[in-house]
Amino acid sequence: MPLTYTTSQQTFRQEARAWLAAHMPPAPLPHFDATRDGFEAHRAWERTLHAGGWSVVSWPKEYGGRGLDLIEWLIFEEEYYRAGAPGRVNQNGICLLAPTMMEYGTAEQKARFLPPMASGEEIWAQAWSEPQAGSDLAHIRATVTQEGDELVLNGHKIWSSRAVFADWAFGLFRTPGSERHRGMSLVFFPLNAPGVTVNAIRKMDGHVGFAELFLENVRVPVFNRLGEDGQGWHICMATAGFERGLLLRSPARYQQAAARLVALYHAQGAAADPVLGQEVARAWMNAEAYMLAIYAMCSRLLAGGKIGPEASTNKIFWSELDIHLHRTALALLGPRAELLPDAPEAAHDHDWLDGYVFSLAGPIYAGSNEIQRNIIAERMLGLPR
Amino acid sequence: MPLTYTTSQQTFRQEARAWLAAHMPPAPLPHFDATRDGFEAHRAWERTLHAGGWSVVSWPKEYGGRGLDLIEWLIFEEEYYRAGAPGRVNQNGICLLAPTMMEYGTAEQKARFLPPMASGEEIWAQAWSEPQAGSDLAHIRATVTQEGDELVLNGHKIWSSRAVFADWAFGLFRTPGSERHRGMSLVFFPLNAPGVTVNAIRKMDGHVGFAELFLENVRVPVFNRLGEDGQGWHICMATAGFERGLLLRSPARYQQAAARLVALYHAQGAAADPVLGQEVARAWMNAEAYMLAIYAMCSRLLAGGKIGPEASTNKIFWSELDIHLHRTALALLGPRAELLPDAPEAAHDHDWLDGYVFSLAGPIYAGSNEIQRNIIAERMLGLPR
Amino acid sequence: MDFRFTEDQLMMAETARKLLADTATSAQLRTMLANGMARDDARWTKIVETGLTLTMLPEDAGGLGLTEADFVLIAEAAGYAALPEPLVESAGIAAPLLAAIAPAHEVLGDPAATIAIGHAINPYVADADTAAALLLHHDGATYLRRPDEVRLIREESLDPFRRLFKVEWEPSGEPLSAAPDLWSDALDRGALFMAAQCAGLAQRAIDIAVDYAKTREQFGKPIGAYQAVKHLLATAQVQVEFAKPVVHAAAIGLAQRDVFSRARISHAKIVAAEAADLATRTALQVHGAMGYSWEVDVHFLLKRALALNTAWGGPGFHRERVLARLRAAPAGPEYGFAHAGMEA
Amino acid sequence: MDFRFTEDQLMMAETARKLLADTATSAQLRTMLANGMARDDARWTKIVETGLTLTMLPEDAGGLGLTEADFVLIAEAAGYAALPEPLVESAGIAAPLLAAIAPAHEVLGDPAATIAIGHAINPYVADADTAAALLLHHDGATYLRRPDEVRLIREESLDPFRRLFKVEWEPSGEPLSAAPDLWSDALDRGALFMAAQCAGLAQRAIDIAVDYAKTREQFGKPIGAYQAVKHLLATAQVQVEFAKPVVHAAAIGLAQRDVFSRARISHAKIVAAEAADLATRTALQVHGAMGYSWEVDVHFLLKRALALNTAWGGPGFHRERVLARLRAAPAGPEYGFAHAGMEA
Repeated sequence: MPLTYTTSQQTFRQEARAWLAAHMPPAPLPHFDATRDGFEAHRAWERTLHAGGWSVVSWPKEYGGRGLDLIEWLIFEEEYYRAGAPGRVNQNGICLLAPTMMEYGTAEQKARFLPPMASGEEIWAQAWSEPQAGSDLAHIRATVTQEGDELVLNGHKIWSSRAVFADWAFGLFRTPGSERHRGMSLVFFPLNAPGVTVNAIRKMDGHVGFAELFLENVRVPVFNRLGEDGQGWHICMATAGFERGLLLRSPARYQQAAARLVALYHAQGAAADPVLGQEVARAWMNAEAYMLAIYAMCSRLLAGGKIGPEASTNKIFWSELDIHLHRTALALLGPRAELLPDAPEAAHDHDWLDGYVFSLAGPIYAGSNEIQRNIIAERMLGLPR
Repeated sequence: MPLTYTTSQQTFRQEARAWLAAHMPPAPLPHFDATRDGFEAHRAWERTLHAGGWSVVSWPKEYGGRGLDLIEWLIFEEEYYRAGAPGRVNQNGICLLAPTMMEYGTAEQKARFLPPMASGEEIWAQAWSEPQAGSDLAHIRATVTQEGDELVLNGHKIWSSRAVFADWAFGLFRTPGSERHRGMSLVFFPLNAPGVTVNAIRKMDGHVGFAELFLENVRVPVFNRLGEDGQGWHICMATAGFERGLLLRSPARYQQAAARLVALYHAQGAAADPVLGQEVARAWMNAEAYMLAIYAMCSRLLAGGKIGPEASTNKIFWSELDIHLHRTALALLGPRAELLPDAPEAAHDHDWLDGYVFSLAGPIYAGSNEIQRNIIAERMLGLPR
Repeated sequence: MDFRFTEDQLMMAETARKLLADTATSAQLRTMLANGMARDDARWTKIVETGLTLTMLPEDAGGLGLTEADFVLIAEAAGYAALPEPLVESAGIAAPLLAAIAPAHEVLGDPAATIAIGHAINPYVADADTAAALLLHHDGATYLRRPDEVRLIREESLDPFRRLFKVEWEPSGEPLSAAPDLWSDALDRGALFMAAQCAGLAQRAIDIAVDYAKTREQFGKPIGAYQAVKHLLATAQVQVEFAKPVVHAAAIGLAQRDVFSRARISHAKIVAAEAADLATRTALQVHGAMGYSWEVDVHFLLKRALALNTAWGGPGFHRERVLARLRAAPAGPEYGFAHAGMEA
Repeated sequence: MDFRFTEDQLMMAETARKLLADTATSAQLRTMLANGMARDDARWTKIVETGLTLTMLPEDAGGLGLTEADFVLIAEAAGYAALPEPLVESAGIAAPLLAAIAPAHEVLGDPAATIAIGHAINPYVADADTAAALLLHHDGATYLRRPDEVRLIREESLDPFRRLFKVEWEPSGEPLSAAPDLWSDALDRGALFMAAQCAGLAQRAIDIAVDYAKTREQFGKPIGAYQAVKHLLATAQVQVEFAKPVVHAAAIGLAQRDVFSRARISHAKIVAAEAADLATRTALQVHGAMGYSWEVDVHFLLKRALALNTAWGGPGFHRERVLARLRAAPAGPEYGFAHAGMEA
C-alpha cells in the first residue's frame, strides 16, 4: 500500500544509476534506423549493457537477466531514461517476442534464442503486417508448409520495423487453405536466409526503419516455430497485449520527456505564454498518470493478476500523451520548431521535431487506436460487436 | 463581392433597430416552456411583432411578410438578438414547416396556415420522433389511412417540442404496411383534436418543453396533408436540410452570446485567467466563422444555389460552438456557475447556466451529430455507406 | 512498493457500494425530490450503522482511526451513487478537522451528526442547515458555530441534491484553533474527495450509457454496435482509467503535506473532474433525447459533475498548484514518487 | 452584400488549380527532391506565362492591378498543390511591398523573377537564394538587397520544399522606404496567404484520405465504410468548411487596415492552420502505416502544415491580435462586418 521503495529497491536504483553514469556513451549515437553504422553502434551498446547485466533485468538469470520483478524493471527504466541512454535496438525481441517465448517456448528454444537476444548478438525484427492485412491480421496470406523437419515460408510482409539491418524476424504464417484465425503459426527466420528479399521502406522522416520482406521458399527448421502448428493466433494475441499494455512504452520515457518540456518552458521565463504553461502542466500530468497506472498494473501482475483488455487503454493513453507533449514543445519553440536538427538554430536540448514525427505513428502501430477503442468497447464495456 | 451593406439594407437595419427599441417588452418574459403564462406571453409578443410587420420578414407579403431576401433576414436577426428580444415560440412553424409549405403546399394550404402562423394565432409543435425512431426516422410506425375526404391518424410520438401548450403539430405518418422511406405522409393536426393525448415530458432543467403524443383515430381533412400521399419522406428531408442548415440557428444568436461572454471576461480585469482568455477569443471566432459561413451560404442561395449536405457541417459547428461558448462562461463564473438564476449570488448579466444546459441538447436534436457526420462522410465526401 | 488497496480497504468499499446501490436508487432519489427532503433518514441511519462516518475519526474520538486511503474508495462509491447526503463533506473533510483540534468535542460524539465546513475556497457551505455544527474559517483560525448562531442564505444549485448556503457570521470570541495548517489539510482532503466522487460518478455515467446502448435499437441494431457510440464510450473510459490511479495515489500520499503530494491531489482533482464531465456528457449523447429528460438519471450525474468541478478549487486553482510544484522541484522519472529520487 | 467570388476570380483560380494539378504532380515533386532542385523551371515558366505572378502588381508596374481577394484562391490552389516555388511569398506578399514603394523598380520588370521578404516576425527568409532581390526590414524601414550582397545561412526545414535562410546583413545606406506601415500591410498579406495555403492543403489532405479510404479494405470492406473513419474525415471537413469563409472574408476586408480587418486575418490564420493540422494528421491516421511512408504524399502536406503554422505569426501572436480587437471595440451581431453597425 505505501508508495515507497524498499531499501533493496533503492539500492538497486543506486546501482543502476552508478553503472549508467559510468558507461553511458560520451555522445548520442546515430539513429539506428538511419544507417548501418547507427544500427551497429546500438548493437555495441546492447553488448555493453549485457556485459554489465543490464540488458534484460527482469529475465531469469540463465538467459542473461537478473530475475528481477516488474517494479525493479520500472526502476531500471526510470534510471535508464533519466540517464538519457540510447534507444533499445532490440526492443522487438526483448519486449515483444521474449515474453511470448518465455510462456510458449520449449526449453531448447529459450536456450537457443534468448541469450543472443540478450547480448545483442542477434537483433530482431517483427513481421506481422502484410499489404492487405494491417489492422486486420486475420487476413494474412503468407504461408507455412511443413516438409519433413523443415518449414517452408512464402509470402509478402510489410512495415517490418528494424528489418533493414536486423538478423532475425518473427512473423505469422498460415497453413495454405486455412482461414481467419485458424491455421496460423508464429515462425522465426533469419533475414539473410536464402529466399528472403528485404526492401527498405523510407519513413516520412527519410529514415529506412521499415522494410517489406518477400519470402520465396524460405526453409527453416520446425524448431523455429513457437508453440504448436496452428497456435499462432493465440500466441500472437498474447504478445499484442504485452506490447500495447506494458513493455513497449515505459512510463519513464514520457516522464523524462515531460521533464525536458518543463525545462524548456521555464527557460522562457516571464516571456512564456501562460496558455502554453497549461499545456506543459498537462503533459507532465499525463506522464505521471501513465506512470501511476503502470505501477498499479505491475502491482496487480506481481500479485498474480493478468493483463486484460485494459491494455488497450494504455495504448491509447500513451500514444495521445506523446503527441500532445511534443506538440506543446513545438509550440514553445515557435518558428524554430520546423528546423531539422542539423540546422544552426535548431533546438539543441532535445530533438523535439523528430520526437513529434515519431509520436504521430503512435496511434497507428501496435494496433491502431481505432482498433483499440473497439477492443475497449467490446471487451471491457461489453458492447455488442 | 464587397462585404458591405447597401443603403437600403442599412436603412432596413435602422428601421428594425428603432422598432425593436420602441416595442421590446420592458422585462424578460417567463420561459415559454415553463408555464402556460410564459407561453402566452410569447404568443402576445408574436402578435406584437406581426403587427409591426416583423414576425416573418422574408415571407411574401400576402402571408404577413415583407418579401425580403435572406441577407435582409440576417440583418433582422442581428438586430433582434442585439436587442435581446424574446425567443420565438413559433419557431417550429416559421422556421421548419413554413419553408416546406412554401415549396410543397397548395395555394389554399398556404392561405389557410401561413397567416395565423405569422401572427402567432396558431403556434406549432413538431412531431417527428417516436419511441423506437429517434435518429432513425425511417422506422416510424404512426399510421395514416385515408377514409373519404379524411385522414385517420394513429400512433405514438415523442420529444415533440412546444407540444404541451401549442395549437397545432405536424408530423410523419405512414400507410399501414409500408416500409422504410416509402408510404409516408406529412400531416398537420390540431393538438386539441379528439383522440390526441398530450403528456408533458420534463426536461433535465425541470421545464416541460417536450411532450409525448398519443393519437387514437384522430381525424383531419385530406387538406391537412402536405404534398401527395407517400411524398412525406422526401418533403421531410427538405425540411431537415433547412432546419440544420440555416433557419434554425441564426448566427446573430451566437454573436450576441459571444459579445456577452467577452464582456464577462473583460469585467474580470487583470484578475482574468489568460487561459480562459484564449477560450473567450475562440468562442468569439467561432461565432464569427458561423456568421461568415451563413452569409456565404445565403449569398449562394440568393444566386440560385441549393442547400446540400453541407447543411450538416452547419449543424455540427453551431452545436459545438454553443457548448464551448457556454462552458467558457461557466469557467469564468467559477463557483457561481452552478447557481440557479433565482439564487441571490447567481450571475445576472445572462442565464449562462440555462444556456449551457440547453446547448447540451444541440448535438442531439435536429438529427444527432453522429448522423450528421455520417451524412457529411457519405454525401459530401462520397465515402461508401 | 505495492500500489494496490488492502483486502480490508476493498471490503469496506464494497460494503459502501452495495449499501448505496440498495438505498440510493433512482426511485428513492426521486421520492426525496418530490417531497422536498434534505436527507433520507433511513439511508443515513444505515450509513451511520455501517460505520462509514467513523472511518477517518481518530480512535480517541471514537472513530476507526483510518486514513484518506481508506476513505477514498468510499468517496468514489458516494460519487457513483450520486449520494445526496453529506457523507463525504462531513466525515471525510470536516470531522477530521474538528478531531484534529478537539477530539473529545461533543459534536463528534454522535456518529449520526453531520458537520459542515466553510473553507475560504468555497463561497458557499454545503448542507449547512442540517449540520450539527459549522466549522468556519477566518484569517487562518477555526471557529465553530451551530446553524442557529449564523444567518444561512440558500443559494440554490443546479444539482437538486446539493444544499448550498451563504453563511453570514461574526468571527467573535475565541477561535477553536488558530492554526492555519489545518485549513490547508482540509483543502487537500476536500480536493481529493471531490476527485474521488468525480471518478465514481464518471464510471456510473459510462455504466448507465453502456446498459442503454446495449438495448436501444436504431436502424435495426443496438446503438452500442455502432463504432461512433463505441468510440465515444471507450474514450470516456480511457479518461476514467487514467484518473483513478492518480486519485488513489493522491489519497495514499496526502499525509506527506508537501509540494509533491499537493500537486498530485490537484492533478487528481483536475483529471477526475474532466473525466466526470466527459463521461456525463457522453452518457447524455448516447441516450439522445431520452438522456435529456428528467426521467433518466443521467442529469443527476451531469449536474453533480458540474458542481464538483468548482467545489474545493476549480481547474485554474489546481493547475496553479501543479505549476508551483514544477517550479519548486525538478521533474523526471526519478521524481514519480516524492523523495524516491536519491540525493546521490 | 454578396459574399461570393466573381466569375473572373473563380475562373482564374480554376486555371491556377488545373495548372498546378498538371505540373506539380507527386512524381514531379519527387524528381525535384531526388535531383536537389530548388525550382522546376518548366512549371515556373507556365506559372509566369499564365500571369499568376502579376495578379497583385499595380497596372503601372505592369501587373493586373488586382487585389488580395483575387489572389486568395490562387494561394489556396498553391496550398492544395503543396507548390514548392515561392509564388505566394513573392507575388502575393513581397512584390506588392516593392510596388508600393517603387512601382517602376527594375526587379518588377521581370515577371519570372522572385522577391524574398524578411519580415521581423519571421526569423528566417524563405527562398532567399533564388530570389532576384530581398526586401529586408530594419527599424520600420525597407531595404533592398541582392542575395550576393548578404550572407545566407541555410536553416533546413522539415518541409523539404521550404528553403529557409538566416540573412546576415547591414542596414547601411538609404532605405528604399522609411514607412513602417508597409510592413504592417505585408504582415497582413503574409498571414492571410499562409491561411489560404493552409485551407487548400487541408482540403487536399482530406481528398487524398477519402480516395484511399474508398479503396483500402480491412476486415472485408473499404475502411471508408467504417464509422470511425467517416467521422474522423467528417470532423476535419467541418473545420475546413468554417475556415474557408473566414479566409475569404479576411481577403476581401484586408484593405480596411484596421483592428477589425486585422482580427479577421488573424482569425483566418489561426483556424486555417488548425484545419491543416487536423486534416493532415487525420489523413495520416486514415492511411495507417502507408501514410507514414515516404512514398505517399501525406507527409508533404503534414510538413507544410507544420511549417505554415508558425510562418507569419504563430497562434499566440494571432490570438493576441484577436484579443486586441475585442478590447478595442464592442463585439456583437452588428459588428460582424466592420462599420456595419450604425452609429445611431
